[in-house]
Amino acid sequence: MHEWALAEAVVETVLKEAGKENLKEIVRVKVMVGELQQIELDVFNFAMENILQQGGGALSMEKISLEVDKCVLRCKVCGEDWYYSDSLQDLSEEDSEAIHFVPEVAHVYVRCPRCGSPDFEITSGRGVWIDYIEGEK
Amino acid sequence: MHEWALAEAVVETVLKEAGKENLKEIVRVKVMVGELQQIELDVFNFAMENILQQGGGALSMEKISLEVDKCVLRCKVCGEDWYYSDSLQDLSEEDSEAIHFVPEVAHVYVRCPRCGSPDFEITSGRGVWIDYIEGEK
Amino acid sequence: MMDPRLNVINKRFQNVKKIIAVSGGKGGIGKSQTAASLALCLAKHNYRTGLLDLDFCGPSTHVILGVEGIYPEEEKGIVPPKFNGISFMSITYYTGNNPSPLRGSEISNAIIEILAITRWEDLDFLIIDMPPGTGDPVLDVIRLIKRVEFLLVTTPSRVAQEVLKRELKVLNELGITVIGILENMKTKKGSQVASELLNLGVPFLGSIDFDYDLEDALGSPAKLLQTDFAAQLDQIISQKCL
Amino acid sequence: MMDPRLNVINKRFQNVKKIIAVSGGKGGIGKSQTAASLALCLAKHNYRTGLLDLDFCGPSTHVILGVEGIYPEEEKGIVPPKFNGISFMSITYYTGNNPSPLRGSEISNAIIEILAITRWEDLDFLIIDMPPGTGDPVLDVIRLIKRVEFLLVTTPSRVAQEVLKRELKVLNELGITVIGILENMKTKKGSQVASELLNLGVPFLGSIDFDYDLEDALGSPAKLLQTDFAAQLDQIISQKCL
Ligand SMILES: Nc1ncnc2c1ncn2[C@@H]1O[C@H](COP(=O)(O)OP(=O)(O)O)[C@@H](O)[C@H]1O
Ligand SMILES: Nc1ncnc2c1ncn2[C@@H]1O[C@H](COP(=O)(O)OP(=O)(O)O)[C@@H](O)[C@H]1O
Ligand SMILES: [Mg+2]
Ligand SMILES: [Mg+2]
Ligand SMILES: [Mg+2]
Ligand SMILES: [Mg+2]
Ligand code: NI
Ligand code: NI
Ligand SMILES: [Zn+2]
Ligand SMILES: [Zn+2]
Repeated sequence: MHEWALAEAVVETVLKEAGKENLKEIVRVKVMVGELQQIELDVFNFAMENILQQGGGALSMEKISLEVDKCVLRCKVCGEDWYYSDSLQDLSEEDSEAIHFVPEVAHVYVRCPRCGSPDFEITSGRGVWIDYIEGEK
Repeated sequence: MHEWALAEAVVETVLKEAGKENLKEIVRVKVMVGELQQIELDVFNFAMENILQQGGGALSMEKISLEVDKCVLRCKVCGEDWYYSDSLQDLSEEDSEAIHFVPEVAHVYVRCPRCGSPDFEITSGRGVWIDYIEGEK
Repeated sequence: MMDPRLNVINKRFQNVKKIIAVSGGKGGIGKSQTAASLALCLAKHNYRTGLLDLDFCGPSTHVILGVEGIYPEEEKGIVPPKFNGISFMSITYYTGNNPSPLRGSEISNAIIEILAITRWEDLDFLIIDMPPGTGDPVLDVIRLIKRVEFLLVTTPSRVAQEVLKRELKVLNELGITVIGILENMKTKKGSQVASELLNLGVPFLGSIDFDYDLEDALGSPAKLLQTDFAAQLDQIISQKCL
Repeated sequence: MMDPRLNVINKRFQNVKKIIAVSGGKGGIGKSQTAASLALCLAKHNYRTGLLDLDFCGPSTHVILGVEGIYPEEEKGIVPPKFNGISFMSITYYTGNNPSPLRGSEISNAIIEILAITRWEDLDFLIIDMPPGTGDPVLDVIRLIKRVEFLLVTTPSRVAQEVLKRELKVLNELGITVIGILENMKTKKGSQVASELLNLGVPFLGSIDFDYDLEDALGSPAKLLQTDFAAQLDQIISQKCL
């Protein structure tokens, strides 16, 4: 369950930013989860809940909404755009697990469906990030 | 006058794109020139004019508008944003000429005014690029 | 758009006493050999030691040590498995022997990911094997790991020394602690490096000779510890670093 | 937002007959020494030769050749000045001996700039000295210079060969022409590389011995041409590449 490490990062960051902005109350937090990493949302939610119970201060689970960001790849050689979900079917479970831990490892296992190049950009859907924090001062 | 090489790139690209899009007429082309490179606009215009005279097809000088894009740098260590124009006064003529040829060389001569790091991003105002091409099919 | 990973990285190192990045600008000067052997020597002296291979394009420490058949455990993150007493972390757990043609920004992203999810246990020393150059990995390690110190390697070659001087200028300018410079692969008497470096204000740690039998020891920690390379390295670090 | 530079790069090489990138994954295996010496040998045989140093983080060919006091001319772009008959281009014209701590995407951008503005005259050979790794420079050279061929260098070391195999996999997969593999710095008899490489389907070009006097020749083209290194290299390329 390495999701815990990322959940911890999210919670720490929200609390730190809320502190910086002098928020008395956190109203809503939007967390984006890139599809590439195939994070299990249940596991991720469970981890955040546990971490918050150990001291989430102004933050609680019902304030947090998670959204999955579809992963799009773009070839730097031929310009092709495609969905990671279309490449996923060609990957072994082992390979997609490696990508789960370090998303950039996609360059090892995924190829451009048009020209076969490993030289592509991850245009969207990489990693876990905080889209916004709404609060009251 | 190395501006010629870049002017040639701009003209070739506009003609190629117009061909791709099957444009009968090119109405307007907007070319952006990053401040970082300190391109001499007169020289650049002169070069484009000469290149177009040698065969610009559907493209002529009055269709092209040049605009300089202000150069902003952002420190990756401390987050500071600043204008390249404020760093420029500390550079020798030799150093800014080097940046004129290869803009990334800025990392050799420019430092973050807040923390002194050479690890900054060029957020805007780098290089020469085509913003848009308007035409009629 | 905030990247939450940046906020946990220093927490991941909170139980690590000393963090040493083995670097030196140029490739092939013995950075990986030094990093791997240093980790072995420290573990032999009963220091709790970790080794992190950050050369994602040309990972080498797993080949030098002969690491095989181990894999990190998932436990609120990733816990590096032990190899010969060393907590060992490398991208090769995830790439196998396949090439990883990553661009710099992606290497940067992968480094941030690994730093954010790896949970090091209590360590006296964490040794980081750096790739050549002063690109993304060096800039990120400086930016993200607040307490990192650099151990620089060079060879007597003029080419290597020119590159070293460039890296040293950056580190000095940024106020990064440089433990000192190690001269590796010496084949002639006397040290050109020592005198060259006097004016640079960085400690010269000592020299290690070119070891013609080193290659035969690769892949075996026991044999590596018996090489002249390891003996010389051990003497230098015992005198100057421990 | 279109990057116009990408459309002129291949035009810049239109008067160049053969483009050879000297690469090999690992650092310190003699890529720069090979690239610089190869350019010298070709020029000696009266081939019109260019040398482009794309190792922006650790540029070395100017040190190896002893290039000093020359600077490109501006003439509808940049025209590389000649050094000992070789059209020589390096980022050091613009950085001096200062460090250039560029991130990968910036290296990529700087490479594109140099490729787009440099006007090579008629050349029989353009030799490109590549940095270690399969990062931005290798990916960009493959992507941007359509006719490039790779000459791969390795040493007998197992560590170097592991990295070489990774690069070779990428090149094969992308259908890039690999002229062959050169084994450098041999200190023992027989070639482990030749047999290792048999199964990889790439020509083995030959071996160059470790040359203990090479260091003294650095900085002087005349002396470099008289080394055993250059003699062995010249024989190999005369037989296999010319
Ligand atoms: N003192 C030495 N004597 C002989 N070989 C050495 C010595 N130091 C390193 N080597 C070998 O040289 C090669 C390059 O060393 P490596 O540590 O991989 O360099 P880097 O990490 O700087 O690229 C490896 O095969 C290594 O075993
Ligand atoms: N066959 C050889 N014998 C002795 N020294 C060599 C040999 N080949 C290269 N060198 C030296 O080894 C060092 C590293 O070589 P270099 O060409 O800079 O490697 P790279 O470009 O692969 O990093 C340089 O000092 C170079 O002069
Ligand atoms: Mg697999
Ligand atoms: Mg100057
Ligand atoms: Mg190494
Ligand atoms: Mg080199
Ligand atoms: Ni997981
Ligand atoms: Ni100019
Ligand atoms: Zn493609
Ligand atoms: Zn700063």
